[in-house]
Amino acid sequence: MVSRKQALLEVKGLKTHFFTEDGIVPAVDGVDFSVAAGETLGIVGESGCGKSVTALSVMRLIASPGRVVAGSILFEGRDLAQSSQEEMCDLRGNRMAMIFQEPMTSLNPVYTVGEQIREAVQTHDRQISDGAARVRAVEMLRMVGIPLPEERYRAFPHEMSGGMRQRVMIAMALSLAPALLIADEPTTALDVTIQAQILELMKDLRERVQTAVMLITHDLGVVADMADKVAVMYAGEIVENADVYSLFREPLHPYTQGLLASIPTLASTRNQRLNVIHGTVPNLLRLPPGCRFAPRCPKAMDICRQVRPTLRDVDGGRQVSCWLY
Amino acid sequence: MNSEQSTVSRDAKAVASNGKVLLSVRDLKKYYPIRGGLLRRTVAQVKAVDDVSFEIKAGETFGLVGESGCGKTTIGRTIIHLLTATAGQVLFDGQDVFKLGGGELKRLRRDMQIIFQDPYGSLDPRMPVGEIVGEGLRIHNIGDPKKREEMVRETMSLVGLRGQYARRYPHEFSGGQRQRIGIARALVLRPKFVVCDEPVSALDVSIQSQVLNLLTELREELGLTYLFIAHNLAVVKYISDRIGVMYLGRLAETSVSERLYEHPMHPYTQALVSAIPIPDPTMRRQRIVLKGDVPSPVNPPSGCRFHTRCPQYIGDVCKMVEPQLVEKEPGHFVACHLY
Amino acid sequence: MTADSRAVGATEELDLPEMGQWALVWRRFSRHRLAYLGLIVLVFFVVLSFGAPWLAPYPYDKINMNDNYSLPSAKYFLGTDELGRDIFSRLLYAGRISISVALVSTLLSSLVGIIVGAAAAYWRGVTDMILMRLTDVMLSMPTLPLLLVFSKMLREYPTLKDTFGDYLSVFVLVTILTLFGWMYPARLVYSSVLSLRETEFTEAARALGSSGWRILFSHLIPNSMAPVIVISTLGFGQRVVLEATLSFLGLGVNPPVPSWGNMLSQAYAYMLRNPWLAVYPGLFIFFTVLAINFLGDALRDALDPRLKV
Amino acid sequence: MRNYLIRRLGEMAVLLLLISALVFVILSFVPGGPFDLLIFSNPRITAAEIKRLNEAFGFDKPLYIRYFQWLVDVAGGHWGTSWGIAYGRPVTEVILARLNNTLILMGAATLVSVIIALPIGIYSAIRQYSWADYFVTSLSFFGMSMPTFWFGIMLIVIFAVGLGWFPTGGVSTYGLEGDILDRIRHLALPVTVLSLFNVATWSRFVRSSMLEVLRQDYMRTARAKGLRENVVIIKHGLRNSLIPVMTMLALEIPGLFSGAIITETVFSYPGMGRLFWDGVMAADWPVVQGLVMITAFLVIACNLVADVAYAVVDPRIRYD
Repeated sequence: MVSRKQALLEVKGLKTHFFTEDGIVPAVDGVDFSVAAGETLGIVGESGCGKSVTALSVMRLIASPGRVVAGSILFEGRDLAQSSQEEMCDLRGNRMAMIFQEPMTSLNPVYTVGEQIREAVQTHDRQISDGAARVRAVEMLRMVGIPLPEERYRAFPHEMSGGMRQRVMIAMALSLAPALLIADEPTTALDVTIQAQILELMKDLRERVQTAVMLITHDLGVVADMADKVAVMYAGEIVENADVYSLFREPLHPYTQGLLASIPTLASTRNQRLNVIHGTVPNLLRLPPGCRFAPRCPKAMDICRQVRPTLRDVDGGRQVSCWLY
Repeated sequence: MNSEQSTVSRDAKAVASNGKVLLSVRDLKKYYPIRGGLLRRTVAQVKAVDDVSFEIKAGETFGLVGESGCGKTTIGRTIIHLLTATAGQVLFDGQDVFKLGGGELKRLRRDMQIIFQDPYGSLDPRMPVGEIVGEGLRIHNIGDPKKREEMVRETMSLVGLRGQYARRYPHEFSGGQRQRIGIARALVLRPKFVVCDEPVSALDVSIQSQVLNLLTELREELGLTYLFIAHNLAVVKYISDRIGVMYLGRLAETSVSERLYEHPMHPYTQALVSAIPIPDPTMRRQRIVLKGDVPSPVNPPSGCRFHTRCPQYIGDVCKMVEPQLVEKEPGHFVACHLY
Repeated sequence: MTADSRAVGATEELDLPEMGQWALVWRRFSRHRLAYLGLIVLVFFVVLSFGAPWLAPYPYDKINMNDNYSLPSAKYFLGTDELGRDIFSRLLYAGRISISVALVSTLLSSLVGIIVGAAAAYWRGVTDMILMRLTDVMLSMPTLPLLLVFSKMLREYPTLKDTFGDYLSVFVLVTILTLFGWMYPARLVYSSVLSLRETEFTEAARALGSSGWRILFSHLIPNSMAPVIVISTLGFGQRVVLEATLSFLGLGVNPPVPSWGNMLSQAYAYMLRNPWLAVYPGLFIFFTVLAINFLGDALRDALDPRLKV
Repeated sequence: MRNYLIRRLGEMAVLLLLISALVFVILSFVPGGPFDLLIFSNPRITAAEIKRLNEAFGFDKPLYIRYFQWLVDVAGGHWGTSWGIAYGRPVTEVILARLNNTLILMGAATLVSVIIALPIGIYSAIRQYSWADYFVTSLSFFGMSMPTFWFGIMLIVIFAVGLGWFPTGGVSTYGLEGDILDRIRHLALPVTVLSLFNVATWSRFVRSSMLEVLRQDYMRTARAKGLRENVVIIKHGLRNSLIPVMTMLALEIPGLFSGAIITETVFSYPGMGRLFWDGVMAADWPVVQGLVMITAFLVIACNLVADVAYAVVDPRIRYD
């Protein structure tokens, strides 16, 4: 299933920093990963680890005071880090699309959902007539499973539930069959049964539209369910990169291990102590000198506190950033 | 009318050391009026909680799960009388909570406490942490200032916070630490019963497990009884002895927690259990995906409230008759016409 | 003891040095350089005005017809007016009145506003309806015309005339500025208390058995203060201008009591003869208000709860 | 919506009634009466004669009866007679003669203010923290802190007295009444004065409203669709940011009337504001009462229009 395909997106040494009054926040600090066509990459990590900033950096949607300061973002052969905003506009919504965490606030309240989808279509296909774009929008609404799409075309976002709005976002993102879909915590704000609906929908559409997905989430369950490959992020860096089966079978990085062990699952025994990761995530303004996880790591050695490890290849085509390997 | 007293299951007995019922909720209803029109009359009612009954035994943890808007939070707040119930009864230690006068209610508050979800909104940003934790002591005039300070420090260390941080303000603490402050505030009066209202939902995974462990330890150490409310089934299952599943203001199913996951009976519980993403890629399976959204609690569907989305709809009986919660296995109650 | 194990994740050192709420606000505030400057200018004007009896070279009402309309000189720092009174001295004394009128009426309106807003939000029901409808009505009235009419009425009232003498106009002005100024803080406190009532920390206090009054005074009102402070600061500036405006229109502070506004009113009459008479008081008002506005703007940022650190 | 309108119109009527009663009572407390001018011009008139006149016209009746009489008169279109500045003429006639001038002045000032404030507010929001933003921000602080009447005086001193470019006041030059250019020359300074404060406050408001919108998630969605930045700002940003601006403009209407009183007084401009001031100074209560009622009516009506317009622009608002 996970074969060595030509990379659709290849990110190398990406650094996105925020220049705040208190200092430079290295939200993303040297990140490497790649996504092949049709493949799903899951990026997991806790809040503030830089996973959303990574996604926005790929879309080049980082706003001041943030800036991509280093690295390359190769997408379909061109480096997005060097592209002009004009070129980015042609790609966004067309070859690469994005959906967001908050379906309640991500749609413009003053336009109908149909108009918003039609706008996406017409932005990139200027030849298309109003009528044809409208038909396309209705078709997309039907495809994402919205009942009575012709009627719902004229609905305003506030007239829809969270799950329905997230469907609209997906319809909008997929309306031009992008090669890459970036989904930033697409189900976090939704209820469990609605989350199940959206995840099933995404799986189904992924096959039908043949799109690669970059799925950003904090939920390891969602990753296990959806992803082919996984990148685990911690404090602005990727600590482990692996295919989903190896990662869950045998996590290498102590952070990944800790994370997996600390989730209560339906299989875990009641009231048995959960594994915990000591301490809290470091402040990005005052990062420890060596490995960023060293202060919380049960296996930390002297070198970990002094020298920052880099992501290196280990057996089985996996990568890990840890002195243990 | 379902009488749970008669059917204390073996499992529940095992956990509830003396088997004494601490809290008994009977036919609880909480409706919110919707006003409208020229004269602001009540035109409709949100039936947030509609006829819910259950019992919690001393030392036991009862979990309530359900999706947003199912009324689980409203139940928690109505039980400790933060909200006034529309109808029904709550007996705590034999006292009818809703019939208590001001002074008696205030005394009762020393026994019943609540822990909130939002580690940011639940602490007064303009109060030092020590004062937040010690507020209960001041309200109930316990001890002199010196004694109170001592008790505050003791409680702070109980939840794993350094006493010397008492003069700091909430904004200086991380989410997990703030949640500990909230727990300390609830425990400073040494209550018997604590409503945990989504206490870990806003926390990151690694912090969530710290807080869950803490809650478990405190329960053992202080002999607490919890009503644990959450939307994450895995978390609820982890901490609870018995679980109630709510849908649109009503209990769909209650059972001993292991049994509920091994053998969910209500189609909604089945869907809910199957919808939880499992952190194991080899376990990818066919989910039961429910149709549509949760209907509005303003005009809940007739008959069984779940019939509009039920994958096992069996006909008019579901649409017409409201199923009652009945014991189908020892300690396992379900409200469904299938059984 | 299990305390060690449960301490996991909680006892690590806090990142920042200990800092109270006000220290934090001050830190954010002091980042605004203009506000800093504004604060200095304001303090300067206040000290100058309230030190008038010691700092002013002449009494404000000392007439010297021989020296009228003199230009700035060593003898008269900013020159003299049509009656030969020293402009600089008059400006200091006038500032004392202008600033006091604005300050006192601002404090009074804020106090009334806090009481009305908190009472309406706390009791809800009929109290809420009556108080907030009244606030709405007051807000939708055209202010200046009513101020003028009220001022006219009060200053003709014989008993008040006897009580306040020359200072009747000052009293009237403070009264009407309070009467028409409490609605803004009232609305703020009202909406703020209403939303604070729903917060989890208020519920926690109720769950602990706290009485309504206790919650009102220990949680609700203290947490509503930030926006009130901002709006009162800006309102203070507006009242300095309003005092001047009403005095200019002849229905504010009246001579012989000097105020920046009535100095301008008199200067207007002699504008063609000596325009400088109108320049100085205007500049004093302008810089005072500018300083206050910068201050208010910085406070708005510094007290904004959405901002951290 | 219909229910809402009915309720609002009902409230409006009650509010106007309240204001009228309030003003009537206040004015009745102020010494001065309809025949003061008569006494002044004819010293030989006796107190007994005044008393007889008062009785004849019903001025000696209790307050509430006079108020009801006034209400009945108003309902019949008769707003009383001026007893001060325009002795003996009907109030409606006196006010109507001035209404036009004020509406022209206020209309021109509002138009100028909106045309200037909107673009600079939007621009400084988009270029937040640029030098242009700092410049606009500083300017608006100056404008906000400037006492209007003093600014007017300074303009007269410099541009009318000093340079002689504009007239010192009035509405037109004698003999050139129909001349449009002359009219504009007379309007220039008062409009500048009225606009300065408005531009200062409104542009700040537009700026912060736009900044709020720029932070919204849907703006990011629009960018993620591949829309060009100017389309994002104009199509998705502007419409949302103008919703609060509209409300603000409606709430500013009372401020405009206040501004008119000051500006018209400084520039001796024969409008309602100047009339109001003259009326108060001359204790001409029928005229003052009439003016307050007209102002209150316009203010309340504008609020209502704004609320309705709000529902039209923002699909989320539904009145029922």
